Amino acid sequence: MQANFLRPPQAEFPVVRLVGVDGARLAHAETEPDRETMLDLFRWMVFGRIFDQRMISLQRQGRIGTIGTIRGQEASAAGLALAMRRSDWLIGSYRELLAYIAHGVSIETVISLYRGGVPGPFPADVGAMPIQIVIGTQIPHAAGAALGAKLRGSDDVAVGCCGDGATSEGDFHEGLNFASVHKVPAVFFVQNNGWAISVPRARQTASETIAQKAWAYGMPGVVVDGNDAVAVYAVVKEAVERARAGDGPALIEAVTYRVGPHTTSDDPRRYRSDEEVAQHEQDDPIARLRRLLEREGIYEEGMQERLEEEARSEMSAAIERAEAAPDVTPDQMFDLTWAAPTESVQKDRAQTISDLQELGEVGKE
Amino acid sequence: MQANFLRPPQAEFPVVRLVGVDGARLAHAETEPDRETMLDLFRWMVFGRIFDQRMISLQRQGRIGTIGTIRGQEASAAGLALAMRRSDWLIGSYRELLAYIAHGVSIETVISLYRGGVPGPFPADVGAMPIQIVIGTQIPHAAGAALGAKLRGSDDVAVGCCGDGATSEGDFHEGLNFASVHKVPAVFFVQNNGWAISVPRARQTASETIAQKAWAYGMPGVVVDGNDAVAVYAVVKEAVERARAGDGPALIEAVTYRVGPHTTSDDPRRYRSDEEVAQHEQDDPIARLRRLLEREGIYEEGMQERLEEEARSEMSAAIERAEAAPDVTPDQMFDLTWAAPTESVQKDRAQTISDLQELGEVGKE
Amino acid sequence: MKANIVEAIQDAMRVALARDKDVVVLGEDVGKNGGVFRATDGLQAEFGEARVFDTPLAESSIAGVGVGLAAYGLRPICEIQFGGFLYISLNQIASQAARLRLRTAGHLQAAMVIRAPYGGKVRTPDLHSDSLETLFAHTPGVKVAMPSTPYNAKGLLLAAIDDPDPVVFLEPMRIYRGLRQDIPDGHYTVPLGVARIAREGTDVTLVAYGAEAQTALEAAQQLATEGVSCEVVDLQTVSPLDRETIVASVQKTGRAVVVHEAVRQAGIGAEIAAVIQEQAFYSLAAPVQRVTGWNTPFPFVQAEHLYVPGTAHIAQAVRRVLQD
Amino acid sequence: MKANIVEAIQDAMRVALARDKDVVVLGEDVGKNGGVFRATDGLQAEFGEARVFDTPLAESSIAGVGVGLAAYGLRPICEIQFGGFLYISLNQIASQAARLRLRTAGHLQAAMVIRAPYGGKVRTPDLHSDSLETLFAHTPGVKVAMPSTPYNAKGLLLAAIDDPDPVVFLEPMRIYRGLRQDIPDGHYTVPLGVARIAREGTDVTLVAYGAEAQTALEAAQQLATEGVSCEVVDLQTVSPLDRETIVASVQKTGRAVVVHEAVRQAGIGAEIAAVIQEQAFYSLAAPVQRVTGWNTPFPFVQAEHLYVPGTAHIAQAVRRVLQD
Ligand SMILES: Cc1ncc(C[n+]2csc(CCOP(=O)(O)OP(=O)(O)O)c2C)c(N)n1
Ligand SMILES: Cc1ncc(C[n+]2csc(CCOP(=O)(O)OP(=O)(O)O)c2C)c(N)n1
Ligand SMILES: [Mg+2]
Ligand SMILES: [Mg+2]
Repeated sequence: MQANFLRPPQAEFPVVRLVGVDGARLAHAETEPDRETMLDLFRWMVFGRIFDQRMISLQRQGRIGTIGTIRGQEASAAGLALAMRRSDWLIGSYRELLAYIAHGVSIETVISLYRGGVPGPFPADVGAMPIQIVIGTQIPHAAGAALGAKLRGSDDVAVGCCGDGATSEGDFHEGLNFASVHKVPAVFFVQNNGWAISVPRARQTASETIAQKAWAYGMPGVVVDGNDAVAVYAVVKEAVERARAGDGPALIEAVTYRVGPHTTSDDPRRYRSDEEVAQHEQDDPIARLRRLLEREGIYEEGMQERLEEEARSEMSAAIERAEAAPDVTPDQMFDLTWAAPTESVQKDRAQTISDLQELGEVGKE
Repeated sequence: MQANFLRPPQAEFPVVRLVGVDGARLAHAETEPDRETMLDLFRWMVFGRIFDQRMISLQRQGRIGTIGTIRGQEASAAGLALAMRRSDWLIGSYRELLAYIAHGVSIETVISLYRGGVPGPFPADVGAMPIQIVIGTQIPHAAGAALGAKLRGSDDVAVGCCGDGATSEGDFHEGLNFASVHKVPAVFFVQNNGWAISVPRARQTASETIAQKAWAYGMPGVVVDGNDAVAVYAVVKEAVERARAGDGPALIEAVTYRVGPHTTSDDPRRYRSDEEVAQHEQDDPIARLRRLLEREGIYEEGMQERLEEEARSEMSAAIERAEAAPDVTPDQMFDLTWAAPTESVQKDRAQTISDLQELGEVGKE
Repeated sequence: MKANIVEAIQDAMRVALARDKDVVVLGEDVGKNGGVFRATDGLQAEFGEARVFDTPLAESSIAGVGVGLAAYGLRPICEIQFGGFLYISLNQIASQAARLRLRTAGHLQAAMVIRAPYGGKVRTPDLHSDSLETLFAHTPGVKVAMPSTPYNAKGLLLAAIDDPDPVVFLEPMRIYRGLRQDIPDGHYTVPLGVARIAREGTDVTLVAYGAEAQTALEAAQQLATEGVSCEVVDLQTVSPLDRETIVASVQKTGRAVVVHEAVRQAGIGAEIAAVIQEQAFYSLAAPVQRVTGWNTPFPFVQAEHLYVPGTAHIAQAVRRVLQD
Repeated sequence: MKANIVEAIQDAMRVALARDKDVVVLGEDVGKNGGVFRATDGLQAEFGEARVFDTPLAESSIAGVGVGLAAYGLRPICEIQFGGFLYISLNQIASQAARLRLRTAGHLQAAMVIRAPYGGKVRTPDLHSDSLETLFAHTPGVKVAMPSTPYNAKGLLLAAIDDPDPVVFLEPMRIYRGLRQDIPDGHYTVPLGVARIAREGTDVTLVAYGAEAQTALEAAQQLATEGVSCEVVDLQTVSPLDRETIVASVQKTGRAVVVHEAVRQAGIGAEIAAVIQEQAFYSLAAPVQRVTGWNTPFPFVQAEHLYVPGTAHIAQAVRRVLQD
């Protein structure tokens, strides 16, 4: 049967790239990072690499729980975070840990979370919602926070982040649709890292790009090379400032690659080849940015090593602080569950604690 | 800020129309209905108009519960149903009552449902799932039934229907995405009647068309004039046969208008003007098709009146049968809830019934 | 002012919108249409489209956008058009709203209200009559309020809007318009977490809430003519449960009948019976009886009058509990 | 064959896939990856991509596609990766799967299984440890099975796959690999709706299921050394509840302690306590005690060992119920 009426998808989304894999500058953009910001990007990316290594080794030592890896995705995370204002709201997932930290959430808060403890509160001037574990569920929150900013007359922008897999969830759809209908100052940032655990991007959705999903909402979309920190920064900046100016939301797809396992519990060799990984390892976002910095004469001898050293000591200090914190207590669970406990909640709390006290040794079981 | 990178939506979906409002043939198509099918379309559309009137009056008389109206949408419903095979699965909502009946579900079953009784089972050779009340929830069912057909090696196609409002639900997104990834023989048919109760299409989604949402799934999409029965038939036929041939799902947006209230409980004057309605009443799908039939010499003098008469007597007979059916009994509720009741279910059933019997008069409260 | 329940609810929202500009109302058809039950009638005209607005047809995001609004510091009142559709919102309410404060160590809170009509004997279609309060009662971090009169409808809703915790507010569709009462103008609250003794009595305690609180009162009146003195505890807040008031009443009467329209198995009635036997065991002269929906889904309309507890169902259970 | 619980579950699916070509397995990462717990390991290789396949990351549609497959006549086994994400699937399960037969007067049925691991003390992230069985126990039309041993894991899952009603099958993550047992090869079933007496005793009845059935057995063993004889009822099926077995046991022992990890308020333990006091009131020497999760969300990992009932929690309640 000849297709007479059905219009096959024709969306075309060339990948935005400002810096080549070899570090060569391919193009300039109004919203590109300045010299200082490029150094900041580099610093955060180096930090991210060290952070990832340290978290994995803490997990191996049993000092924290299962943790997602971010290796290979440092440019997306840093480019995103630095293009935002501190008061803009970052609303992402476990894959945005670096972005959260670069945005202003303390390393210690993140470590506490993975230690299974009470996460410290965010600094009051940092816009952020908790690191989301339920995939996709944060996307309507971003629409809501953005609407909140709009209603309050603030010029904050909310950035909702998720992975390629998360775009399949109903909440992704509902959040983007709401945001566009209400023209809220939101940006949706998808790190397409090729995989959702073992499910490759091509089995996640049949659309050629994630960016073209924006058109379902009458929203602009863009694909950016997620390993090009300069391009990610420029594209996010454009989208954030556009949203801030009242021109509504946009969807950004940052194409990157998860070089490591999904989490410390994952064995990626079950579902992808070493060759695939090796090929992607060729394009290390840190190396790419360093080459650019070198070419543009910004890089100083020994800079990376120095930044790595700094990152290591920052991590050590944060780990020490996090590990010094006392364990969660049952009363905290009640006190943090309810802002306004009723009489029966208070009785539950008291009864639970006295039962546990009577047991005494239960903690050591 | 100048938009450098963001690609605004550029989807263009001209409306497919084969017959003008004046009944003039505008174009032909390979999949268009033949003479006999055109008469069938007309017959079902006339039936639909009478059905709608009778259901509304039954509701006014308190003989059935709240009912949605279908006036103005007869071409979409009839075009859809007649382009399907009887064994294809129709999976729709309360707005597809006419389509269900034209597809082979008995009028009586539909009336029973609105009488608040046990709906009769569908004929064994009719593919259909229940009329869905929870908006959008049926869309993944259509993807699933279509996958079932594929796995069973049958060439049945599943058609999932919903309204423009329903496209906002997460399940709409999840169903289309699944269908496209798994390339199942499904067709998604959206009756865009301009309103979701009081919410106009433009406040439901910011995309210019519903059809372009298909591109989010790498799926073809099409907009058809939903008041042009010939065009609806041709477009659905193409999509259904394409799916049947193994070429995957498609999304059809039939643009029509709900001339009546949302349901018998709705007062549309609260949210839309009489002028808007009057304007749309100019384009009555039945009149349009009749003009075509007249122009093409297919219409016979008195045909509409005769069909109306037939429809009225069919309705009367069906109402009589439905009203003769006994009321739902509590034991039926248990027996229909569980295909394999456990011992405690049997005891619940017995206890519930004996309690009610003891009460005796409770039914008349 | 004189008001029925739906008017009382509307008035509560009007008062809240007027006194706190962070309060916003969102949901399907809440704008021009004023809600399918007119609960938001006139509010958009009065407070503008920025504060009272229609959402796309998508219940997960109605709650989810509410969570985002609340996180930003607003006080959203989200309307879900019918209680049965709360299934779709549950994830956002239970995994998100209920845990936002916990996850941020108190830095953020989800001070929001999710309103929905619930309940049967209104001849509605499939899924429109379900009573899903128990799903939320099993979800610590979210409160559940269910009014039974115009007075407590307004007072509880205002308390819910003021409350820093998320509150699911379920409105008794069946008695939306039946009862008319004088209620105070302006702002007042009926505290969350506190049941009321709707009628004093000595022989048996009837525990009910929402529309069934009224049915229980009617049953108590009928039973009084037979010489049976019922105390009626109207929960008002279903979660956290005011165990103290229930237990005190049963300690006095020695007998209890718990009433709700929700499905029996694992319904909130089970919790109430469990609590009574835990805390008033030695006062109990007979097992606690439950008068509830059956262990089937809400039935086809033709059988709903048999399913939803009426005065006769309640009286039957009272007689049994007195015989034991 | 010797198997632990996760192997037993895998074997059940292998047997079912081999004997009935309408059986299909779907979910996130169930294909090549064999599931995050390896429950479907090797099944795609053995039965092909058409019968064992990955879905997009979308829990509502995993259940919803399952409903469509089942309506068409297949027997889908849907995997939800962690129990906490069942919130997202609930609408499709409760408003659709549970009511398909009802809505079509028996013409169609949703013979499907929704599998998910559940439970705590495994140091998982947020929402991965929740026990949501009560949501489904409050949903007539869907059965809930929760195995506690390799033997009943395989037998219950095969029964669930054969069953014409939808079954939510919740797997005790904590003891997925701990217990090894000889189980029959090939097809056998453990009937749905029937509890087992896991240990006979005379002084008190412990009612538990899933991983907590094992904890209850351990507690019983410890208490035996103190001279307390516990009867352990392992529900196996949480809904419909096998009230008969529970009540018969309590009529014998006169005392009961109900154990689960789910939140206490309106948990299935409340239903069990309610049923016991309804049907064994005059046999009860003391109020039924509940040992459960607290009335808070599942806690941060550091507190989970305090939240999830251990043998000490159970022993404490047993001592109390014996004192009364
Ligand atoms: C609702 C939900 N379903 C399933 C999971 C389990 N899960 C955790 S991460 C993940 C894959 C996510 O893939 P993607 O969105 O691409 O993000 P990535 O991990 O690649 O960054 C899955 C299935 C979850 N956390 N939440
Ligand atoms: C999940 C859900 N939410 C809300 C409703 C209430 N409701 C019934 S019809 C309707 C509007 C549907 O609009 P649309 O999808 O455009 O279909 P139409 O009625 O116009 O055919 C709404 C909100 C419902 N039935 N189900
Ligand atoms: Mg990914
Ligand atoms: Mg519509």
